[in-house]
Amino acid sequence: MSIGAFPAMRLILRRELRLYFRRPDQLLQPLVFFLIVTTLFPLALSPRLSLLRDMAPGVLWVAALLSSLLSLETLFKADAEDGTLEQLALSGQSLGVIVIAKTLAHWLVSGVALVAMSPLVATALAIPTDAFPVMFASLALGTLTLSWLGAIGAGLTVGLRRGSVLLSLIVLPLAMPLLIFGASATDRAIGGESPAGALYFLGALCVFTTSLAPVAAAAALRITLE
Amino acid sequence: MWTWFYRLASPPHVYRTAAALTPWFFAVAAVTIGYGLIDGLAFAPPDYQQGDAFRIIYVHAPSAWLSLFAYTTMAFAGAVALIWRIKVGYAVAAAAAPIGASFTLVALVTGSLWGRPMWGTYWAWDPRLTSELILLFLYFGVISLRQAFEDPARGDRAAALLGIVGVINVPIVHFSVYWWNSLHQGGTVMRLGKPEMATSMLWPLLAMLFGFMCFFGAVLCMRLRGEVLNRERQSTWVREAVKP
Amino acid sequence: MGGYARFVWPSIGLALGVLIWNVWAARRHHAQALVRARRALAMARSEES
Amino acid sequence: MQEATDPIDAPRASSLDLSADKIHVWRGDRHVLRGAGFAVKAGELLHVAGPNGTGKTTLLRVVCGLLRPEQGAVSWCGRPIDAIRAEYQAAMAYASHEAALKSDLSALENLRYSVGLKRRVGDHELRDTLGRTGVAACADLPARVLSAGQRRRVAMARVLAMRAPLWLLDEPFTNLDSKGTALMCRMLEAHLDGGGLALVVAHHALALARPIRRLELGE
Repeated sequence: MSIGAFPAMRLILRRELRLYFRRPDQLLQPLVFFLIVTTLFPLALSPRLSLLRDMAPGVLWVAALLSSLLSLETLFKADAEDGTLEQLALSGQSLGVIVIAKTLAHWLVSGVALVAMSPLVATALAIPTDAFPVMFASLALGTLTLSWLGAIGAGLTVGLRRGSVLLSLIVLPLAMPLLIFGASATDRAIGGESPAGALYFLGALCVFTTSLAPVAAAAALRITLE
Repeated sequence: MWTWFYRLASPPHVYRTAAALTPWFFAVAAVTIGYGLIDGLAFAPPDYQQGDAFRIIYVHAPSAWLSLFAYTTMAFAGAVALIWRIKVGYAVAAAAAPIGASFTLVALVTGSLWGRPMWGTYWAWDPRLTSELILLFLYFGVISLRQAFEDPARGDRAAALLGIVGVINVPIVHFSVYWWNSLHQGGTVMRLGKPEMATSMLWPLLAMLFGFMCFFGAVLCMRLRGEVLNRERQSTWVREAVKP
Repeated sequence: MGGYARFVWPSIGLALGVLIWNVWAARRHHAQALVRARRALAMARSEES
Repeated sequence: MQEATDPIDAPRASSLDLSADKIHVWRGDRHVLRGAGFAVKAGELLHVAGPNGTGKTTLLRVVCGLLRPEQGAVSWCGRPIDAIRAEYQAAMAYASHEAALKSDLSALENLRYSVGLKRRVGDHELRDTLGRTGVAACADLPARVLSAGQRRRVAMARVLAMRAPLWLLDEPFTNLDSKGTALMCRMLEAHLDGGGLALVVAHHALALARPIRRLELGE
């Protein structure tokens, strides 16, 4: 009679997507933030194209990390505040299922939007179009990994009043390998070298977090829901 | 079958044992650190490449080692506490965090002081120093997370979980930082420390390592007593123990 | 110290300083915990009486 | 108004029972629950009463398994709830003191996404249930625009639609007018008549036409 894990996941996914699209501002704000941060760098450093091209992958990745982190804060917090997280937790489905569905929904919305937005920023930063496919792939893998890491952080800070700074403090050190491989994949693609090594590592990190982070995030929620 | 273990880990037993162990740890630490410092600074020959600057290793390496050791201790104690519900584990984890963080800081500053004569700059994004820096950030995360909770029991569990996640992450960070560094620097940076060492240089270093470990044991015991007291304030044995 | 004294001695000094700080902080930590436990005991007694 | 009892999806039996034994919960230095315990059988209601701050909500959170007590255990049909988590949660409907609705979703969607995780349920049936708690007209309105009383009725509909034998209700009468209170009481009666169990946290007396067991906290 009860619902299996996959139908439950589908149901939560639909709920999340519907909620995101009812609140488009919530969806757009991190993207605008992404744009603004990338605008800051040329203004602060120099508009010289050669210099921009050198820094572009780093700027792109730092901005992507920060903007993605911005939207992760509400991953569980919004549901915890109106009491629906308790309802989800007591729905008979395991917390792992709930975490997976919610995190995937977050990535589908924020990660994919970020990837879609990246050509705009990349052009402004003088990244050649040849490097776009690698940039898309690295950003897609990287934002998914970051969503998983962020789910752990969001689970740990969900009940705290000033959780946003703490969330960054917790998640950013964990995300540093991501930044290294992501930026260097893009960098190598720009330089015409093979980005395969960095992309493989990104993929490995993604698989690794996908398999372990739901367990950790579910444990975190169990602790903070009390 | 586990009862003996739980009795061993019972707060009053831990409180008393920690008190009994502290002076021993301190005594051994004082002797070994004293020997290591004197031998290392005064009698060990200068390095043929780095001259006397290499002597910083006698405080740098033990601190760096201790920073990792304390983090592992913290994560392990947290895992034991989370999995087997042995509350003393949280106290050990809470006691280890500030000690580990302080030695991470020492490793960073001494590494940078060593870097100045070797690299001509205080900070060269050496891979070891960079991962040490990230380790410091991880410590900050764990310490602030524990303090952010109003209910100490929840703070303990959240910090324990973050410690476990962090300890899985440390090797990944370490590896990726090396990979990143070899990409950018092509191995031109002279790494701190060297695999081969004359025995006259090695003995004091080993003594310092051992001494720092014992010192960690001593300070951990002292802090552990405080943490246990804080957690067991309402229990009868504490009331008996603290009766003025 | 072969010209490196201004790097070696601060390093040693810092390490020793942190060692001492650790002892001092641990002692203070324990002392504060004792004070708090005594306060809790006193409160419990005043409630009983 | 139609008041047919809902079929309860569970091994229909008088063997259903919920018990808690010597529950101790600490919050920091505060000993919130000091050995609270009870036993409820099929067809029985336990009214958890007591002044503010005596741990009524805490007890309910322990019973529904959100909060793990320092000591003591809660058992469902003789087995500790930690061991049969999924089964227990499927047999339980919990209503917290807030209505727990997503304000951006309509009442119907709210029900669809929470009841739907417990059992397969169609929109038609959910609309019916909303009708039985008197909020059929609100089904397609976002919960944001509903009044506090309407939100409470939607939450009542959610409890009904879950068809669970065990109801755990935290202050279910808050924000309800006299009609709503009466409706809630009739729902409880029907639930108990059908062999259900209920734990109700409320700080005033319950007006049910049957003997009620009371657990007074904070004494």
